[in-house]
Amino acid sequence: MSKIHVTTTVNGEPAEFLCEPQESMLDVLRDTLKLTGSKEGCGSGDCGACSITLDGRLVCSCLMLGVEAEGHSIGTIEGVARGDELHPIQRKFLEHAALQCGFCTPGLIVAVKALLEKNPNPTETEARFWIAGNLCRCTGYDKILRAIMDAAAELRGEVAA
Amino acid sequence: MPRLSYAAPTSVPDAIKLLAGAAGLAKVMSGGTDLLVQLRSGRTSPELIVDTKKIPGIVGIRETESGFVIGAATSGAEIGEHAGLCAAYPGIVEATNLIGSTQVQGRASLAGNLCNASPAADSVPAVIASRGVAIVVGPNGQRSVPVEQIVTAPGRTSLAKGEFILEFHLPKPKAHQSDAYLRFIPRTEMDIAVVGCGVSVTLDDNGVCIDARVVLGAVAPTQVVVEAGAKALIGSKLDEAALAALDAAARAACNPINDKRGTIDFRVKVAGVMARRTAAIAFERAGAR
Amino acid sequence: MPTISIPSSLRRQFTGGMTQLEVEATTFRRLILELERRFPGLGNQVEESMAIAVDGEIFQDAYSLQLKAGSDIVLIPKIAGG
Amino acid sequence: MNFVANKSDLKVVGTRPVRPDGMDKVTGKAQFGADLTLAGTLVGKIKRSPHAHARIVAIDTSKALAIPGVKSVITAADIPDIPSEEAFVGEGPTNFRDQSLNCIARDKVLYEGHAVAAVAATSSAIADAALAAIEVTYEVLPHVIDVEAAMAEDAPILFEGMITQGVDPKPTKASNIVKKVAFGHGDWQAGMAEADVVVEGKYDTAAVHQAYIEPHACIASVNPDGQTTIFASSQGQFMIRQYTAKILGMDIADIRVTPAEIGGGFGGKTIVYIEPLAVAMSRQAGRPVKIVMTRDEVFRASGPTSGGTIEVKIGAKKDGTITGAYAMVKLQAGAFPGSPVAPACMCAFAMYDLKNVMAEGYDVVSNRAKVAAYRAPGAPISTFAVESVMDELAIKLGMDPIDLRMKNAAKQGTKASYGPVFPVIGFEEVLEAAKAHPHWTAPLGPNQGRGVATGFWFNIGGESSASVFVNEDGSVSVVSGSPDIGGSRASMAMMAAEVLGIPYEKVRPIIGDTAQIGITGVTGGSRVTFATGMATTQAAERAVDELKKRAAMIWDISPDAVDWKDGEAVPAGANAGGFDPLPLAAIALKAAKTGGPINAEVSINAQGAGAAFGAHIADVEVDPETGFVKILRYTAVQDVGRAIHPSYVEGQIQGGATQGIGWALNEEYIYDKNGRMDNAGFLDYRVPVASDLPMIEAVLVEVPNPRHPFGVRGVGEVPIIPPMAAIGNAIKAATGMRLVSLPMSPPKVRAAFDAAKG
Repeated sequence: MSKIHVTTTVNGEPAEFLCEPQESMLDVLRDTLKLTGSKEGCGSGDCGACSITLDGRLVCSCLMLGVEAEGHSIGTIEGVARGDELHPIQRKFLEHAALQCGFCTPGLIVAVKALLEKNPNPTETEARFWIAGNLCRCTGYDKILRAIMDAAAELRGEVAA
Repeated sequence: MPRLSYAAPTSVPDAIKLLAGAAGLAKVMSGGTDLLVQLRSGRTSPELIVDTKKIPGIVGIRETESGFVIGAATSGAEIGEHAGLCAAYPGIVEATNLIGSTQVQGRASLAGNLCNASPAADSVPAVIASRGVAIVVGPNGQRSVPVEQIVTAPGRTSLAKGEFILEFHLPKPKAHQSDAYLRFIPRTEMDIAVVGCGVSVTLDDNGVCIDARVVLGAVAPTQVVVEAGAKALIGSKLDEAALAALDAAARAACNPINDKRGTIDFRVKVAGVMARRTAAIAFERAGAR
Repeated sequence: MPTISIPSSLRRQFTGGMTQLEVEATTFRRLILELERRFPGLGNQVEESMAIAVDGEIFQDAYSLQLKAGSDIVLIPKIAGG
Repeated sequence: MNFVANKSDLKVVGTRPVRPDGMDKVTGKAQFGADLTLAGTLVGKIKRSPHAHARIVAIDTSKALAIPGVKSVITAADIPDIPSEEAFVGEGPTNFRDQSLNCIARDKVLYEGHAVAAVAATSSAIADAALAAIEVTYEVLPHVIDVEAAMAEDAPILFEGMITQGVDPKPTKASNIVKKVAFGHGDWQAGMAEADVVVEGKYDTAAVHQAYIEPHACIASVNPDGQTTIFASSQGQFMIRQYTAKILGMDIADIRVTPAEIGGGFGGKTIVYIEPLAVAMSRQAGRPVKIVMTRDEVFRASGPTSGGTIEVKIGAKKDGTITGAYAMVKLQAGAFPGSPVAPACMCAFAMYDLKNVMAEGYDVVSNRAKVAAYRAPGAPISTFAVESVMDELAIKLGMDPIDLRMKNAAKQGTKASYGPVFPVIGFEEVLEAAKAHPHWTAPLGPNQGRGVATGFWFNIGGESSASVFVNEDGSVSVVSGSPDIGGSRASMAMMAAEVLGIPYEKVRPIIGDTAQIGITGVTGGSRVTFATGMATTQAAERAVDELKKRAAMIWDISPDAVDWKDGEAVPAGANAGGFDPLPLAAIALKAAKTGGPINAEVSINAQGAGAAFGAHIADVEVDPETGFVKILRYTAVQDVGRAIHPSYVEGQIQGGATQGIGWALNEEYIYDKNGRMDNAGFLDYRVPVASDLPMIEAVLVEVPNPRHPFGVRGVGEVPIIPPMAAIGNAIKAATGMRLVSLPMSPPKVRAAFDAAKG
């Protein structure tokens, strides 16, 4: 059987690819589209390192087939910054030292962006539960939470950028 | 090794035709969060995947005269965002929103959670407690099946070849009716229920329980409707005696296994605890309505 | 002359039970050579798998380390890490 | 450079700039082990044993080789059968033969997941088909998993020739006990006789995995002339080069290893698993081979650290003075010798000033994955038991647990329980800071309790290399050999900027590959900021010396008449001449005229690492009905020497403490009756998730290490040591129950409640 042709949108730009039916969206992103910012930590939806958005909704790209992207819109870490300007979440992660090895960071930033678009004023507890599916083994999450809360405040316009 | 095919039919008849016509194993995919893990681990090797999400109406929630219709492939996240459903069936919503991470919520569906046929599925006890009905479609037409009749054993359902669930129906809640779901896990998130419990109660104007359903998950090969638990609640205002009777009934209903997620002894004891705590929340909600 | 403490595991094997000895050595390298001369095998053992603590400070693989008269030397296993 | 005694003299060190590699990591551009693909890359996969212990009777690879697209299939027969050779690689003791056999089994498989063959194919699906087509005939042998069972007389033996070392008389019969170790001084039994109170207990801990989020990954490419390049995620590019050369019988110079960004290691990436296999297959296939482990493989076949049993006995006078202490530590090594039993014994009592102390231990093999280093290897295991017993002792004596520890605290001049006397250490300062912290006296509610525990780690130096290149425009490149696992590039740039007297932003640090920089030990043992920092500091000093010489040449005066101040050459005094300061950039611009490029490379074997101590305070709430333990508040106090970049120092402490919390509450290897791991995934191997935790407050105590120019001690290891006992002690305070078995998971806590009720 031949590969399936998929037409979709990735980070706002039209994209086309061919994939096998069993290939995950993560495989397609990494191997076919060469967008290696999404990481594979488990392949079973348990670590969140492959987090992307599908029509704006946060999902694990390892739990989605590549063929399911047909007609939908995909957002990855590579689309979070605007040109050479970091998204405030990315900037706050850097300022707060909210990463050590940085492997979970792309997935976390995609997840946090989805959180703050849905809930601009989360409590710390809400933020913790939102990112419970993004495992970080380095930081103990402390500085990640500080970065999230600070980024949320900035995005609400509460503090000077 | 058979090659895998993928199809995304846009109508119920097309989907049925594909499923019924498949020579080998055909799998229905809604959210896919369980299916993809099984594919990858080699636990299932279907020849065909039928993605149902392009069938009109299978994604989304409708409020009708008689209650709610939840499309089978509606994601947990969408369920959590539906104000009407959240108000009417907070237990079902909280159960659905316990399935996996935020990311998994973005995909996982009621039908998938049910048809994966795990004894530990979080949404299932809650839906059974509120007397949810699955609308099953297949080569022989459409039938309404109480949700507790879908799962027959771990990994097995009563659906025939070619059948799949199109939607779930929930009755309009009565006055002073509400529900709750609690589960026990060793962490706060990202776990499979060691014990899950769904409770639905209806109270009279004095706060006395006139109808109840208590359902346990993860303590037996399938979800367990604890009839004696409901009896313990009916006629009570959830006093100490009712709670003790409920606890005992829940324990007695357990038939669990020892596994990596919990021992028999632990599961039985915690089932009693969860039943009491869930009932308390359901009573409080029902009383407030 | 520096004084060297021999750990229990090495006493049985090499020094016939001697716990502490004085060693004529001005560097770590000479200490190894001297131990090997007096207790064949011990110098090699120290060289391959031991670190030394000199007056409390730990040194690993440090031939040129200067030893002082009166230095208190303790043999310990090389330290690894995570 | 002399030790900088005053913090106020530092301009860059101690600030919190953005890390130089951060931009790549928040945008997804950073290249980790699995992110590089070369033209023609083949997919490499590994066939693993389904049995915990079996003889390999035969392996038939012919069917796999016949599949179109399969380019290489290897077994142990394709790599040299190297002899046993003990060595120290990176920072750890090792045996090259064991490492080879762990990469691919030769006559026997010793654990479920043990590699038996590997394939390289043109696609993942073809590689899977090839794995399935390899036929391995096993003769299944009885297996043994637990440490005390493995020590039993009638246990199945893993190695027929293994005679226990370190016991007198030497045994005549083979066993699974590799060796016995003992550390201590005085007469511990006499110490017990002097005691007014004696407390003892037997504890056990489960094997736990480092659980870095990035699975092991590498890509290797071998040319027909044998020249080999490897791109891999690890804690040491030189470590990979050395092991690969040794295991495959290659010349080291033929191998060039480029360090990928590393997605966590915690000790688990200090040995090789896949690189020699990828190289062997690339050699056969003539194409690059990439191997990426699955999470399942990571759990079954890499890591973990030992579980074990620990018996502890401590005697004390009524006033709290400890008169004697004893520990017996039995640790699982996994399938090959090498549990961290020695450091477990050495660290057990190192926090205390003891006259009579003995810690003995056994290294024991069993049919589990070979253990690898994990943060402060061994110390968390023994310390869990010792600090639990210390808590019991405080209760029995009616003493405040911090006061009891203060009464016996090791200080400068104390003879450590593992032998030497301590130089300048900060344990008393740590205890004082813990006691003074508002957390220690904050009110608690029902079912809540507070515990405290301490920990010690040596820290190490070792081989490190760094180069400083002064560029034509006055910017500076710093190359070092230490893979950056938690922000060390920032620290290197900060130390170089401090010495050079230029802004941090003018210094760009990179990690060199094995052909670009001198040999550097692995990133581990909390050594990078100390040892590689020392090399970087010295290289920057040499660059300053050279810059001064060049300025002297420009001014035509003696180099001795030039000083270096705030990034500029200045005349040393009035007699030197009335020259305007020459900034670094101006000197760099004239480098060609004054003698050529201005570079300095320093390679050292750093000595003088400073020991570190920590004290953690944990508040928990215990649900008596479910046994669920919630961490309410957590404070980790640690002597860090001096923090170069305080944010990343705090990060090490917060991360280490969190790993300890996971170890305490839920993480464990679970085996079925066939010796197969039953929870090889993140769903059932339960690391802490964000919602499980409160903020982790890191309190930095700074008692500088005088042997490092900026006072660095090393911080990464200590924070994983105290949490298990701190939480156990908090559970005791909340419930009155002493949990003696890790993890203190809900079923165990609930069972303890039931047992207490009778």
